Amino acid sequence: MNASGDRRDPEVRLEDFGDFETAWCPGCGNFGILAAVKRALVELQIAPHQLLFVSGIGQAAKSPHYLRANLFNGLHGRALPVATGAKLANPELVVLVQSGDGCSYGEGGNHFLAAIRRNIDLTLLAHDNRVYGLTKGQASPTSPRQMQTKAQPGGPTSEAFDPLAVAVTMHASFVARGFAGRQAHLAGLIAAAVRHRGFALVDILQPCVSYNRIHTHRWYEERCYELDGSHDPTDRDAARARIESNQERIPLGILYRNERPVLRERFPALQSGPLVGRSVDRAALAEIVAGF
Amino acid sequence: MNASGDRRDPEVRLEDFGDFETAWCPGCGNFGILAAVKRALVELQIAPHQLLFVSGIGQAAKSPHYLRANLFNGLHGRALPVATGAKLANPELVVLVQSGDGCSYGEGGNHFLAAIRRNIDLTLLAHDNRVYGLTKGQASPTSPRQMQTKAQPGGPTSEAFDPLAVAVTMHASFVARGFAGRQAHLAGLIAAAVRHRGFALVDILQPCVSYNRIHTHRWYEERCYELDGSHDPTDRDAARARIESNQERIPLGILYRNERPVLRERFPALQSGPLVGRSVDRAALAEIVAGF
Amino acid sequence: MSNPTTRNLVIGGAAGQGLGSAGHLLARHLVRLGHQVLVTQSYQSRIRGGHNSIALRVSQRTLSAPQERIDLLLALDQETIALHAGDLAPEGRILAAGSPSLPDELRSRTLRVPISDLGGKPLTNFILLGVAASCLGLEASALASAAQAALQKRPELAQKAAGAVRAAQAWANEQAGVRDGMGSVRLPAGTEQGQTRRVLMSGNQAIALGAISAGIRFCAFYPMTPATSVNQTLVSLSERCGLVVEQAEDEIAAINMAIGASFAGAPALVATSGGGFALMTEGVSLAAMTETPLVVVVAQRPGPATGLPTRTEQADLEFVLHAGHGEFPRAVFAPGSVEACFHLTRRACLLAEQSQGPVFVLTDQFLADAHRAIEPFATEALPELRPGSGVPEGAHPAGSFTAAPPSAPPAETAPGDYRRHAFSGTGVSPRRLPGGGPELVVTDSDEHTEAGHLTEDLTVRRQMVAKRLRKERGLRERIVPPERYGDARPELLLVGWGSTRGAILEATDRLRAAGRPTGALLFAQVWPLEPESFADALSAAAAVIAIEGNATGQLARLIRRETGCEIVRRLQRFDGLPITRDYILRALGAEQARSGATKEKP
Amino acid sequence: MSNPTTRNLVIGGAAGQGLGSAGHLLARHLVRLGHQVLVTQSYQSRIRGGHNSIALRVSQRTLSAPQERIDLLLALDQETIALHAGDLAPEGRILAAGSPSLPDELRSRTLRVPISDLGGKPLTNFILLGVAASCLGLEASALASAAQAALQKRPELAQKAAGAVRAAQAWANEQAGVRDGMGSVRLPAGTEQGQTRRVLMSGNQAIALGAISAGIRFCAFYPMTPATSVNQTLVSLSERCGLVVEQAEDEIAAINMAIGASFAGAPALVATSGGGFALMTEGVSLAAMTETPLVVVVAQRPGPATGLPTRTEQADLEFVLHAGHGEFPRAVFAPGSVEACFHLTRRACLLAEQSQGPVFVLTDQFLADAHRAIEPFATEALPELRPGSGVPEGAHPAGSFTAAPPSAPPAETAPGDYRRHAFSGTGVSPRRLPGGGPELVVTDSDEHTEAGHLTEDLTVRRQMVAKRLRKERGLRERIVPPERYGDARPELLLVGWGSTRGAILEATDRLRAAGRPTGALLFAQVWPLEPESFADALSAAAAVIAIEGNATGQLARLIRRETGCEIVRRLQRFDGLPITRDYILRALGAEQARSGATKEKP
Ligand SMILES: Cc1ncc(C[n+]2csc(CCOP(=O)(O)OP(=O)(O)O)c2C)c(N)n1
Ligand SMILES: Cc1ncc(C[n+]2csc(CCOP(=O)(O)OP(=O)(O)O)c2C)c(N)n1
Ligand code: SF4
Ligand code: SF4
Ligand SMILES: [Mg+2]
Ligand SMILES: [Mg+2]
Repeated sequence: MNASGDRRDPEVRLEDFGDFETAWCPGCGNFGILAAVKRALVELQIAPHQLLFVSGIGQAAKSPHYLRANLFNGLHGRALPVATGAKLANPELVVLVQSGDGCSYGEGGNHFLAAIRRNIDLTLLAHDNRVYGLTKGQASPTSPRQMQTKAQPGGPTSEAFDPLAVAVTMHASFVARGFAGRQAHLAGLIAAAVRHRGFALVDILQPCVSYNRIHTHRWYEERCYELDGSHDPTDRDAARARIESNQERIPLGILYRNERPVLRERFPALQSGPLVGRSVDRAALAEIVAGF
Repeated sequence: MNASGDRRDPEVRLEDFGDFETAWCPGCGNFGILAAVKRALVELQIAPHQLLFVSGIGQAAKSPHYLRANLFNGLHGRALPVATGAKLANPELVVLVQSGDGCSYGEGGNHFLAAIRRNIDLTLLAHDNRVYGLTKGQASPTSPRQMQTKAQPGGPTSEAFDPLAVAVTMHASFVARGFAGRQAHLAGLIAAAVRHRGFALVDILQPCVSYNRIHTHRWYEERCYELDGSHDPTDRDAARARIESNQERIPLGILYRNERPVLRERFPALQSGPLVGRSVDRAALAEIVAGF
Repeated sequence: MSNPTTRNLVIGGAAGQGLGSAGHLLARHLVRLGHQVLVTQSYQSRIRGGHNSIALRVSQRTLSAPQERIDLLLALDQETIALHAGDLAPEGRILAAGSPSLPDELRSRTLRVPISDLGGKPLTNFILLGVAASCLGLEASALASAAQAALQKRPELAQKAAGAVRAAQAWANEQAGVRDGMGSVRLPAGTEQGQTRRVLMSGNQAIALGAISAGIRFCAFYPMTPATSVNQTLVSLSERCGLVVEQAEDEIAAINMAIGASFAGAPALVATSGGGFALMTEGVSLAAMTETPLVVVVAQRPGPATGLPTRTEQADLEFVLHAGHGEFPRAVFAPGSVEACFHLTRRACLLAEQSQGPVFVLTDQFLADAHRAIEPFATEALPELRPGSGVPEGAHPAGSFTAAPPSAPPAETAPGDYRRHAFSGTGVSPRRLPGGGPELVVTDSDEHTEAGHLTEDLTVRRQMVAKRLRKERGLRERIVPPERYGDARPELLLVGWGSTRGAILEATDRLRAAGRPTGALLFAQVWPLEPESFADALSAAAAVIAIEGNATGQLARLIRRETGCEIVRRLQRFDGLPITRDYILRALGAEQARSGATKEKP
Repeated sequence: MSNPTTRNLVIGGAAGQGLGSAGHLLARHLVRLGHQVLVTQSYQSRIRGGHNSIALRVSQRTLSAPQERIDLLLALDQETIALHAGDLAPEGRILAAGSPSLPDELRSRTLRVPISDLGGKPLTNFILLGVAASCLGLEASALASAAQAALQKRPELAQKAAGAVRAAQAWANEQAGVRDGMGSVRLPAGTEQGQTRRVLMSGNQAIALGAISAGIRFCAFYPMTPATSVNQTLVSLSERCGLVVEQAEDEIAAINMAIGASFAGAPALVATSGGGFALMTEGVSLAAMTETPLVVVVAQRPGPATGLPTRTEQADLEFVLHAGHGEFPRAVFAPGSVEACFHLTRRACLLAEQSQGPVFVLTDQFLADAHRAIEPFATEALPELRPGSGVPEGAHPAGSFTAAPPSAPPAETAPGDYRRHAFSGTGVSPRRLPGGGPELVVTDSDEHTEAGHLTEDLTVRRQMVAKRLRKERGLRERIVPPERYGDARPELLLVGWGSTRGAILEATDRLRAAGRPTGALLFAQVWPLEPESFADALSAAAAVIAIEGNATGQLARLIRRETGCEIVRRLQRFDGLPITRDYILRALGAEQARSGATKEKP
């Protein structure tokens, strides 16, 4: 993250993020996530204009329209590259990506891998309802084998993708899981993710009342538990053990974390600050041209 | 695999696969891989017309032009989806995909994840020279941080991708590593991969004499060792431990293997054989139309 | 009522209130009773809430387009009245759930339905349906039985719904308002049906059925409105019809899978919309280079980018026509009716196989989603594809592809001699399937030799370009010429393509009925264009107007490119709604008023 | 010698033999000496082996195109002789490494160079260079010093190379063949240079420099021939010029990163070729919808699909012009020289910012890779971009974008009032940067309100379409009109676009010199087209011929679409090689011969 360092603004309050009508179904898990995001931003004291949200297309991707902040709502599956470009252009922006599981792990699968490898300093909030909501209920990459849908009457033809296991295997620098139904806990995770320097993944379990009959609010409530001090998030094997243990006990919290150089450190040009607002060094250019 | 079951053909010999002039640099690791592929096919006694090779674009992807077989040489990064479609259309074909690390894990990253999840019954031979050869030496997904290239003068901006670790984490059904410099061993691995029922990944360490000055033939020879009976490929943790151990000891062999349903079993239509050559059931169709 | 034999019924409410199921229930029931029905839905890109509506146009005549004026409005909520009352016909009526507040002038024309007395809020849709049945003069309880049958998979709901329909119909029959004032919406009896009962089908469903009937065996897709229901229909029929339909990780995978399947011998189709199609353009070029048959259905929606996902537009004609790098021939069909969706998709499948390359079916959200009563297709005698064994005798379209090529490819002397890309006079090479015999089938996205191996020989390059482009001749020999309608030497010629056909036909009828000699020229194939097949029609008309669902007049531009003839007058719509008869008539009226006005000034 | 002031030198051999470095060393040396030089390379899609060649055309006049006839052929291997001897000028000479077998007629014109005596096989390229220096009459040892300087990073090789050049030059000076027979290839002295020394630059390098000079700060790329060297040049200058250049995981990521960077305030560019561009088309549509400035460089190569990766073609004009779903304005530049690559890329950058959308630079492998001696660009006074603060005063191109819009956006009264997509008369809205102040910058790929939030309001939709399309007016006001050359009312008008400019200019000169009134009309901007800027030229010519590096005549089609005027005569090349002066002259000659022949028959 950035921008929270030199704060000159007056206190940031919940009201600063506004209150909007949504296009979601009543009871949708997205409401809890939206509320948690706002709480986290207040906790972090980041003002709307210091933030840049980037989202894709889907029900989840509409989220940032429902709070006040800068926003680039791009294409389905392509939020991460847009966010990466924006963060490199202006590292002072606090960048959050919000999108669904289809957007983040399906259409955007290649960018998910690349973002982890780049360790671009931003936060990905993946609203994981394990289904394609906006397009009316097809299997998503995280849909389990037993989930029957209209498009997959015999269940998905693929094994479910486990984003956390892959992220930990790839040494992602911050890997957490939240649940839309535990707002305060989720807000804390989001705040920690934003504070983290590097790529931070928060996979958020999100009930979809319209298309996911398996993973209901209740189903999650019965299975989720919050990680406590006994889990050491710097221990990769421990993180894997938690993630890969049986699905009847689902850990919430920061599963894994490490410190490694972030993407912008690889670019000499960024050592002197953001790219935004610079001007061309004409003398250098003339010299360069003459040297051809 | 398939087709090897009911063999009526006369014995398949090395000569059946022909001998062609290549467009590779002298000393390139691709020569060893090509030779190993032919040996494996002879071992398996699969005739040229029973095989379908699918490749992308790159130096590696030219490989199947240098033996006799059916071939679809497609786009950069898109060999796996083409192969998936072909295998579903005609599961009796023995399908092998041959492409570079850039093709398989870079441009094609999303398809790599999807192929593992689908458990499509084919073999991916990834010629891993840790560089983009055909486009003259940019970093590939598997280039290590210390590798300086013209396009990455300070080394790649991303951490290297470990295809084996990710594949094992995702429960890929067959995960192996070979080395272009150990032809007989590699041939054995390829044969085992083709025999395996399900998605089989063979990541092949391949020296590139023109653009990879680090991972030379010698560098590999000094570090590679062949797995022996002490490694149990059905033990996922053991596989991970081997893969993730330090880079000074590189295991060759079948690292991990499991048995799970292959993609075609998910499709009722394929229970009665290949899609190829069927005709339309007009009575059913008339009934369907009348039922709208 | 403007047209005494036609009724237009609109149900409006919030997403999630079950408008769609209620509307389709009634529509199917009416079709069974022998009526012609056209169903159009208007919805927002969200799952619940937001205003949705479904319109049923019912008649004894064949219907080709929706109508704006509403005869009977079923308002599930207040917003429906606010949004739709303006379209109410002079004698139109409203059935309102509960007691919405109403402007004075609507009070007398509205029947307030006491939802809580008749089954309660969750059944609102079925209650209004029952009342509507009564107003339309449908036989009591037949609709209730239909509801029960339709919901048989959810027996509890079925019971309740049927009860609600029955109770509501009984209640309505007692209302003075229905007995006295609703005569104007009463339906005449349905027309006799032929031997086969009519069925209710959407454009997308017809595309799927057309593809199956032609022999398509493989489909890979990534969901995208408004193409999804093509894929969904294929999924639902896959077991019965022996298809593989696979959801892909993205559109790039979808088209490459389809190409792989087709190469291996399973005729393949992909269906998507603008953004998804953009991701497929490299694959289109691949299909052309490897000479792999492929059908691509593009269901247009308003762009750029995500645009308006659930609305309609005709703005991707030029994109589809030029999609893919490099030069290669293609054909683009643009069906104008549900029937044409079936037949032209079939034709596309056969043509893809004959020309060994990509062929497009270009539709839009309006045509994709609209349901219409149609005569069931006679599927018995239709030819189908057999990859690797040529297109069957008598398969329409026939033409030079199947004729002996001017320079036949040399006979094979040995298996090793088979050349997938052998030169020929038609540009089409003999096709074998990998694994189908001893021949090796080799192809390459790089420029290749006749045998399919990569080459940098620049003479071969030149010959291969010419070979591929030669296929255009065969495509041109079997184009579907534009349909001509109305007067042959009209005062005004309406030119359109694709889904606007119905509206243009009806507008033509109206104008002619009003004494204005009018003609229509309707393109169901937008590429290749053969100027000889339509240039005379353009020049025979005193005035020509191009009607398109886009903002820049893409067909008009294309016609000028191919003929030199510029169609200056344009009627364009790009707000996301379909072009209707009334829209055309209004626009022409306004145009006339304007030109009248300018004439009056000096 | 056909043109006494020009020499054409070709070095041929296998990939990996160092032809490129030797050729460029000599070329730079000649430029330093005051010669005009044009360097073109021809290579296969492989790293070693396979035939490669590099041609140096040297003159005292400005050169605009390569020449086919060879004056001096440096043959590093036997194959070179087989492939190129046919192009040898009547008095041309061959310098052959070792003792290749030679046909009789070439023996007397070939000097066999004893490689093993002069430094050995690994130094073959430098040895032949030394001999060539002697033949060309260059001062002894200056080239050797240049070689040493060029290789300073590899001191051992530098030493050996310089030694080989020196030894070879000394040896050659002793050879009778050189002293007597080589006079015909001896170079005249270089022309005086101005205050600034000329430099040797390729089209791609000029594009990169043009972009930097205009203020581009961000580039993301996925490697693809022949665009790679644009990206590579940016990489090599990134530290010094303060750019971020990132290799992306694929082209989709590349364009989306660039859009993100541009949105956040770093002017951005992507460069790719056909297949990579196909993957970017959804992003092009996104840039248009979100009104994000973006420069897209498309370096064409022969397609479809992978095609011929290292060859040239002009077959993606229509694809680029219509790429992306939905309708939106764009501009497409097609530079015809190294200088134009610089200036038009600059213009594209400024125009992208002014129009807030995608602008294209369309080149091809020939122009991308060819190096030419040019006067260094005067970079002092050139305006640059400042995203969010408008394009600076006096920035060319100026025009209606910067003029006060007819209906200015309402003034902001409070930060919350800022609307990224505010309506305006020009279609362009005031731009702020996210994080640049209290205003919130919101945009959406869905149709959106003025404030950038997603909407399904169909009235707003209509207005937004109109707003975006209004930008085309501004684009049209600042087009680069086609260049006119030669006779104003010619017997024959040669029409071309992009990289064929040089060949067409030279062909025009030749035809005029032969007494045939000839003109040329050369498009450096292919969209938008303003018929007024060229229609008169077309009609003033007795005959018009369109010259294009493709098989279907894409510019000719576009001209017909925009003007109605059909250019029936076409001269098209699509074998992967660039169109040259001689190719044009030959084709015209053949055409004349043919038409002569037909005339003779009845
Ligand atoms: C290129 C492209 N392909 C497909 C779509 C259609 N589409 C929109 S949202 C969506 C899936 C949404 O699923 P997810 O990302 O999980 O979000 P959710 O709606 O479940 O929150 C799809 C396939 C699109 N907009 N663009
Ligand atoms: C869509 C697309 N992007 C880029 C390219 C250019 N390209 C060809 S091969 C290649 C990389 C090759 O690297 P790899 O796959 O590792 O194969 P190698 O040559 O190293 O064997 C690239 C980027 C292309 N052909 N198509
Ligand atoms: S469909 Fe599911 S994800 Fe979408 S708003 Fe409704 S409940 Fe939420
Ligand atoms: S560049 Fe590298 S990978 Fe390519 S042929 Fe040469 S050695 Fe092999
Ligand atoms: Mg989802
Ligand atoms: Mg590689």
